Amino acid sequence: MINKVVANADEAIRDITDNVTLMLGGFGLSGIPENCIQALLRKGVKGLTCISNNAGVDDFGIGLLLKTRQVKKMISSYVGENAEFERQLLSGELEVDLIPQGTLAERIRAGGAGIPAFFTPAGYGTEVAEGKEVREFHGKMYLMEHWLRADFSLVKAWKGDTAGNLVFRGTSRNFNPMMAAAGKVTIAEVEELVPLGELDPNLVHTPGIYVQRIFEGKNYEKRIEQRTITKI
Amino acid sequence: MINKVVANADEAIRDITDNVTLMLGGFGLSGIPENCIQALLRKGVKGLTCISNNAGVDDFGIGLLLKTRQVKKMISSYVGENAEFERQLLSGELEVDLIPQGTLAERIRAGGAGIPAFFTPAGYGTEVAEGKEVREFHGKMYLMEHWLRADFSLVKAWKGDTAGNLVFRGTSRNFNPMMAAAGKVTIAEVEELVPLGELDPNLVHTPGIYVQRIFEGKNYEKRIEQRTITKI
Amino acid sequence: MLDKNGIAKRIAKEVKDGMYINLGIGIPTLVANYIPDNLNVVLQSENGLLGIGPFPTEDKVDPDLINAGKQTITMMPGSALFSSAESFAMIRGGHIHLTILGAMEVSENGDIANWKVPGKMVKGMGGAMDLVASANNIIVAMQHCSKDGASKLLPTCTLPITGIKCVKKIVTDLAVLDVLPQGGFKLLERAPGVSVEQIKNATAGKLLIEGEIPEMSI
Amino acid sequence: MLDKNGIAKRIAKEVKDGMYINLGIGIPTLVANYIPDNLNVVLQSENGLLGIGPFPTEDKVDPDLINAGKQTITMMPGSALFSSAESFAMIRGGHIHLTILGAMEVSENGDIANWKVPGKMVKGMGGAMDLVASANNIIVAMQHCSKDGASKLLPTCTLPITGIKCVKKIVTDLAVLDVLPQGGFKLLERAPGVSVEQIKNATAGKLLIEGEIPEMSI
Repeated sequence: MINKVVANADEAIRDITDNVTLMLGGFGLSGIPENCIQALLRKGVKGLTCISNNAGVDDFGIGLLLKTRQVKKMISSYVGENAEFERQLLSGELEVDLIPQGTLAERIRAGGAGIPAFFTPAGYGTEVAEGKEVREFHGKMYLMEHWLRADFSLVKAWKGDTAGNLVFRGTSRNFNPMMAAAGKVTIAEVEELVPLGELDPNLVHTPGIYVQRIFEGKNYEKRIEQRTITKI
Repeated sequence: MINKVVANADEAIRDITDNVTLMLGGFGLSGIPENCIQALLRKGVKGLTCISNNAGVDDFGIGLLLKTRQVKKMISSYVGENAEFERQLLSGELEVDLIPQGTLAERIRAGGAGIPAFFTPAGYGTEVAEGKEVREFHGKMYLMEHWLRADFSLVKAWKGDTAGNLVFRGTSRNFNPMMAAAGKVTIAEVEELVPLGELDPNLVHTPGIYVQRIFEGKNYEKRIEQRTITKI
Repeated sequence: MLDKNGIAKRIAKEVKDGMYINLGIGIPTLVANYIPDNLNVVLQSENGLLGIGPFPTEDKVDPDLINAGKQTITMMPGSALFSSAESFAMIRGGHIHLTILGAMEVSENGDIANWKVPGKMVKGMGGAMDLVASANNIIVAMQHCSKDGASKLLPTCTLPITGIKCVKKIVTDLAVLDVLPQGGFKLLERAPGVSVEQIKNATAGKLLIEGEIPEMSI
Repeated sequence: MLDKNGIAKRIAKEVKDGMYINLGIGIPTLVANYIPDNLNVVLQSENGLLGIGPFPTEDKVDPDLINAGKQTITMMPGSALFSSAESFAMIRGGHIHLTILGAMEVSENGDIANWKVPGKMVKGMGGAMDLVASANNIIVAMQHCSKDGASKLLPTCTLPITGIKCVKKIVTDLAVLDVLPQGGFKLLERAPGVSVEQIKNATAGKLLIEGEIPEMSI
């Protein structure tokens, strides 16, 4: 097997330059590549186009990169959990493409799977349909949507092995597997890096073929947005 | 959770009638719904359209249903490991649609995922492209292909729970997960039926939502087509 | 008149044994509290879970286990986890039996508007457009009128729409109504203490009233 | 002249460290035997496995573990299993670095025919059309001529084709040739004991010969 281990986040993102397109895994703050985001802050690359379901909060996740004005454009389904985002958007400093969540997930999946376009009913008859090809199949109307691909995909997994095979945990899987496949270079950070042969091949979520670099991340904060509990 | 357990294959296929479209999981003879095929033989339903990557061998798998003339049409990527198949095809008793394997897999996946059509490069410039819409994306030519759905999907898993969650084993997974999602009624036969809560939710391959009926199969033969061994 | 919990309680009566259900944020989330124990239903969270359980006790809080509203949750025995692509394959493929969501406006032909208000910060549609375009059965939970008293049941939506011709039923603080395939709100039930006249006055779109309208039992 | 194992040995020299490779049935399968141990490569089986290992010993035979040729196999440490849809997503998405397959004919513009002979029973294309339409780098392993002596390197294919303009390199019993982007077979190497003249006579399509053609070392 191919050993894809790099030392840390800084080494993993060494060739990410200004103005590239990134995919960042996660839903809300769950399953986000915390270490890679910190490394991007340290590197200070600018003009980033970020494809990510959400844009973090003011002081965590992609919100950190917004604060430092490293992001030129967000491609997301739901944003604005943070005030700085809103300010930059209204002032025209930040571009935003809003895409229905299922369409976003499928466009990324299509990018990894070599499917340049497909049809979905989401958004038909709404402003999302503007400028898009509309087509009827079996009596229902659909929009044609195109694949999304990225220069780099930054994903976060629970466990990974040296060949890049990944296993996610709970609902932190979300967008990570499709993004892993849709990046020209995919960087995986994992909570636990395990030796070859330790992951059951039958239980791997993302096969190593999609991952070019992997490292064990540090100091995961895993912040919770809405701590909701049952009192007993 | 919803209890979807039925007693056996005969009960599971009780409402399969003549002339329906079936999907049958498996690649070669690996991961085929052995018990359901036996039940279809007993029930004697005819005029079946069978979507399955292969057509079994003379005396096993779908080959058994060919022998009894229960199959009207095969939709597959590779057939003809059996002589009776060839005889029926040449005599015009059997219709066959041959589809590139990746296109077959993706058309079934699209059926389950509510994507009526998508573009793939497979078959462009060949006779497979005849009558199909051709389109250029990013300088490469693609064919438009449509979803496949079935009245009933018959899938085989290793383990399953009473809610229909499935785990496959080895390369017997193959077409089974997509077919589970693409059937109006999906019947899963499993080697081991386990109580609710026994499967790790993180390791389920096919979520129970796709499965309408499940039963523990009997007497699995799991025949091997090409026993190839390393002599030591 | 019903309060939010009353609306949720009434909607819970639409739930049938064996259903897979997606609940939106707000009143729809409350529906879970009123589904009878003898019904076996499975709740989907579109960020990748079938089988949402109750909110966790303090010691069971897990940042890797949240719902689509980003709240910490638990899983029921027999749950399954999956990616967002698989989740929306499920939704788009018509595998969810019932979708319950809030709305700002519904039109008499079943259009729904619930994602954007011109002039206000746009946060995005999340999964709403996929849900409304794909669901076989959509019930809307909302107030009959906005805070300034304007009807939210309209001839046509004034806000940017989320999806067209998709809402099948509406449960408000005042009434239960079907949206007819040929267009129009058909009044089915009155909320306790609410008159047909009140509902008429609160409904701007075409309202169909046939025979005696029973008071709902919740 | 090379025998089948010779062709496989020569092709193995095209394999580079870190490659993910799909090997077709026949001579391509033999290539696995000649990949140097110091190279880390991963073999894909399109029925759902990355990391094909050697054939099993008698006691390790598992009917749930087969390759695309339906042969029993084993897995390497670090393997991953997946569905056929995921497998072809991998192939179609361009994630496989090298595809090696057999052919009945190759044309001078890189078309390949390897799935159907008119008049003979058609067994189907299996995954071949997906592989040739998607691969970045396709090497064909075949005999230079058919059993009746007809060249298999042609101006245009006479058999129904599997894919167009896709073959990059050909290794035969007689020679190694590149298929040029602008069309034509460029002779790179001669098999041991084979003359350029022999290759010329055995090649019906446009053959480009520049300078001295070295004998291959295998």
